[in-house]
Amino acid sequence: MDFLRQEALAVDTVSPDASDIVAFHRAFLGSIERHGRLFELGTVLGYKLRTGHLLQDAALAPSMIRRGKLGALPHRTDRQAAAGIFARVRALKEPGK
Amino acid sequence: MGTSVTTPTPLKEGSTFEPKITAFVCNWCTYAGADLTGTSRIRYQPNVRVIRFPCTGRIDFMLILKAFAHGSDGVIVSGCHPNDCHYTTGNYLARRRWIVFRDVLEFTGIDLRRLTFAWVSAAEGAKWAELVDEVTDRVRALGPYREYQALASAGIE
Amino acid sequence: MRLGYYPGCSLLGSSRDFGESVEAVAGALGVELFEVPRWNCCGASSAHAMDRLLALALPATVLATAARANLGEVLAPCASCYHRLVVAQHEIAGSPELKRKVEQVIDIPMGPPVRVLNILEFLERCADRIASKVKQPFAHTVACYYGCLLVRPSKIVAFDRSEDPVSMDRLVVQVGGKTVEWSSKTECCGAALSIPRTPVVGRLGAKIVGDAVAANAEAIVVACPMCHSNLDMRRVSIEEALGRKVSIPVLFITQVVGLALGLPPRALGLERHFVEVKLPAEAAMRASAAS
Amino acid sequence: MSRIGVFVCHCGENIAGTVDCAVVAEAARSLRGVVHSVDYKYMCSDPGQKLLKEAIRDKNLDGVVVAACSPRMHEPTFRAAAEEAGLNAYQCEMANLREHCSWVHAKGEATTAKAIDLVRIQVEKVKRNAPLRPIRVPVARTALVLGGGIAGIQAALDIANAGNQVILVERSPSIGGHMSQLSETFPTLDCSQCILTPRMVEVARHPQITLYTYAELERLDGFIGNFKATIRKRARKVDEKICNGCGVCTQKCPVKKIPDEFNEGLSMRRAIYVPFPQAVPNRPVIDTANCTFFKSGKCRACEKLCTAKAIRFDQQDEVVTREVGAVVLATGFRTMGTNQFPEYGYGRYPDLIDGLKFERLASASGPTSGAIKRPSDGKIPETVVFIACAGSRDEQKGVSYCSKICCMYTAKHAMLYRHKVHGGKAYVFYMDVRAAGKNYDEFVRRAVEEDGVKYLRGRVSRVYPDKGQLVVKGVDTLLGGEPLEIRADMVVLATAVQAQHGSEELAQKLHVAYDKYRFFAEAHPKLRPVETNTAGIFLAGACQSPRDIPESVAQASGAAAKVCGLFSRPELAREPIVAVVDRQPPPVFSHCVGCFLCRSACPYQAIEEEAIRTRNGEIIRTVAHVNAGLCQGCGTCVATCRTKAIDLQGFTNEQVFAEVVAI
Repeated sequence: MDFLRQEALAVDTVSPDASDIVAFHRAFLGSIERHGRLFELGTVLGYKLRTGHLLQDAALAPSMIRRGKLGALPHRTDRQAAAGIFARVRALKEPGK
Repeated sequence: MGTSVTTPTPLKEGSTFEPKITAFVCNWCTYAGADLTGTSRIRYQPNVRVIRFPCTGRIDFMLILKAFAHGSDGVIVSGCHPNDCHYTTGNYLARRRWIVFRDVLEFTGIDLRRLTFAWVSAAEGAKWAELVDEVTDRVRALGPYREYQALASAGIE
Repeated sequence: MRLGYYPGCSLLGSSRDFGESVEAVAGALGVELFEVPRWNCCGASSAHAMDRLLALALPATVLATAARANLGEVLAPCASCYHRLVVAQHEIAGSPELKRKVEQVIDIPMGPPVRVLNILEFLERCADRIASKVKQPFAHTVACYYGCLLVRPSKIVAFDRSEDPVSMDRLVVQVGGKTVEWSSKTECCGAALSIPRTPVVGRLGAKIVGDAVAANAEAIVVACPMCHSNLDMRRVSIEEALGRKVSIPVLFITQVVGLALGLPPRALGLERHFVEVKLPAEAAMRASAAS
Repeated sequence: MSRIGVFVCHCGENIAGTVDCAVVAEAARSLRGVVHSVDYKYMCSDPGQKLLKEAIRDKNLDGVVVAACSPRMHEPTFRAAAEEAGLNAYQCEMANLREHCSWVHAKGEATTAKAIDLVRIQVEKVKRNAPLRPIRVPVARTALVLGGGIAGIQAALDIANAGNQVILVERSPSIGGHMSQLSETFPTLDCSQCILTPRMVEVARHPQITLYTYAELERLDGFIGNFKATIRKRARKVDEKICNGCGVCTQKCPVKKIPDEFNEGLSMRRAIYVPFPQAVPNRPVIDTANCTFFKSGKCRACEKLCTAKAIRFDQQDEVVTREVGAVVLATGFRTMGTNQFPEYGYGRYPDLIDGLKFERLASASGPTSGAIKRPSDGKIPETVVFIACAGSRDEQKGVSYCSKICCMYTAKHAMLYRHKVHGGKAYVFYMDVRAAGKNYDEFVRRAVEEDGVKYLRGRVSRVYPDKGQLVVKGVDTLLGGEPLEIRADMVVLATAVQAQHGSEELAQKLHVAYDKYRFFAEAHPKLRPVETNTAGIFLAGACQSPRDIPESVAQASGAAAKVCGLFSRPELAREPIVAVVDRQPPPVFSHCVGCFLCRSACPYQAIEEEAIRTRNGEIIRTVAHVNAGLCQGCGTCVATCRTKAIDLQGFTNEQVFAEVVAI
């Protein structure tokens, strides 16, 4: 399953039906690459911008904030380390670039 | 017994060392298991020479020393699994003898890494191949067993 | 007892309640938790779905950092983190070639293997301490919900019975509770599809919540932040799928243990839940059990 | 000086493909004592054997080495050929160039070098071989058949009808086995009991069959033709000879709530019971674990009511020993329990049953008189899901092999259900349909095409109860791979066929090899399928691997033919591979010092004391003596002997040391 999913991405044959799922994963990984840890608010915003589902879960955010479950700022950790991993994985995959 | 023909461990100048392994096996389990390895065409290294006995209980430990003295770099003793002996208890006696003999061998300075005791049943063709390969690789890494051969030819045997 | 600790991103964010209850319970049990220094995200399902190497490298960094910090054992309360760490360790241990590649990517040596504990293993290990410290037995009947990631794949995680796990049930019983027999113990909650496929998560959650209610459970007990948010935060979608309101609360196992240890609900993050945690009084339960 | 001949076989390309046979023959020629050495394409062929015989005569050979396949394959062939040419059979040895060399190594110098070594080892051995004569032993013309299912019944009848005596031992109170539990049989749908019971009665009536039911083999000593079987007849607590089988006791016993084994727990039986109405022998047995009298010392209702006065509360187990010449193992199989499947509820759901329970439900003699009613509430199920391969072909959770009978009986079950419940829906989840056999595939097609059974190719991930039904979650991999859920009233698992309980212990008692799933191992998978590695012990039926009825019957007849062949000879030649204690002329007499360590090593009590006396009868020394009738030739005594006074013929110290030195 994983292999098929990853191959589909590699040869760019992902079903358009799954585009928002891929968009979510991209937003998620983008957040880790930038911050080292998941920045939930940022991920959701990224996802909305990628898919255009701007109003999805709009009602949820305030109640999450009220319960202290949605931080406004990313956590601080070693950002370079994560970014380095992403860069090296990319380099291994596309040795020419 | 000195009249027999023996080939020394082949170790020509510049060639890599190939160990000589002697395997003492019982007729009912391991010999049949090794036959199955053949029937199943499972490849293993050609360094092993098999000597067939009715039962591991028959295997006199003097034979093992004799094998080392006459150029074997490693020895395998293998028979039926506990409880599966064709002769009910032969392998138990072999095991008991082995436990005692092992200490004696260690005391006399025999390198125990060169001696392997294993259970291989008639249905374990693949296991036989694994065993031979494992022992061959190990003994190859240890190099020729010159120490004991030298002692033996000096008449200590 | 001294233990490495990898909280993971969720426990600092959307599942703060889990993080708070883990730390509160550990404190009450006298267990010192040492955070893995400068830990990063494990990559979760997203890395797993997109890129194999990345999905191994991210948790491998955590393992390597823990090994370097001399943490022989690390508690990963989040089921997803636990799963990613254990799988990464298993795969890397099985292939020297993969190990070399991962080390090249993460730029630090893997170091000696680190034993990763999930929250249930951790609590099982503290069973004696818990038993001696129970102040208010948790006298409620609950449905233990394990989800997908804690017990599968059984060969790799080698923890509990993959199809019918019992470790959480044992813990609940130990602190004075009762558990129901039900059929959704290891069904999937939808996990990472919470955002891109909310209705799917609603349908899956509806089955789980519906089953728990049908089995007469007073609460659902979970050990995974994703399971919790999908059953708690997504309750609106679940109710849409079910076509009716359901008020059954969803508790973390650490909250259950914490309550039994007499910790205040606030310290366990209970007020952060979307579905209000209202459990019937003990007396009521006894009466119903007797009838 | 020895005159040895060496014969190197090419075995077509089997040996010659990787070993340079000409080089081997050439190298052998230069060995001391070898006077003749040739290579030939097929040594086992007629011309090959002729080559061997002529050389023995022409060159006056006193020993031969045939370098060919395993001695386990062709040693008898070449020994016989040598004998025909006037050489003692035991002056022929084989070097195993095929199984131990050409088949397992790559072509090359090292392989040929190994082949030469193997030949040299055997040359050194055969130089020291002594001529031996086979030991002649009488054959006890009685066969012991273990297991009274269809395979054991068939074997017993065939052997007895050929004029031999048979002892049939069955562990349960009646013969009949699994076949007696079946409703109807594939592919003909004839009633199982209707075809089985005449055979059962024939066994009971046969003058040459002694039937021991409720009995087990305790031990087996001896060897082919001369086994001694010790059988424990468990106490029925009923005198079989006096009891007339009226059955009053089984109706009046006050203990009523014991799950009935024959009906797979679908009904209850009493503490004194006959397993089923057609049981053979039709005599009750008291289940002492549940009987009130045995638990509390009170009751004795059966004793009071028995008109024949046949109840014997004080009856004890009886142990009998019998001389038998051959053994047929027909101990059958069991099926994996539904409690082995966590994903299907660990056997907790009463309406999730295994195939045998379904057989009892469908059987006219069963607890529902053949009506398909589900166990929980007796309701007639409107939807039944059958799950094939439950545990079979699943190394992860069950066994790796195919259980072979399930495809057919699942089709039969679905068909019977559709015949009995007209509006009912039957679904079968399967991996593959394996219906190889005469009229088998046609049978499955009939289930699909005529009886409307829905076959879904896919696995079931979970079964769980919901509102009085069972929800089956599976997938149909042929129609788009969509997950699907079926709400069923009953689910039937075709659970894996496994080796009978106690198979391992029995195999160890008999020294029969068994595989990792505890099925008994045949001597050769293709050419000796009914023999075991132990001479005189044969296999029939599902104790060897999963089998259906026709195959079990065929194999039983095959085993019976082997036994009859063995019994057709008045005596049997035994290998003279036995130990002997050395004897010397006076004043040495023997190197044996009489320590008798060998006696403690011997598994067969074959070591006896022998007194060496002067002419006037005074004992000079007591030394060991080997009883050749008891000795099996393991040689453990030889390795134990401190003075090397005891030696094993065929594997003497001189021979084996020469072999080692030759390496």
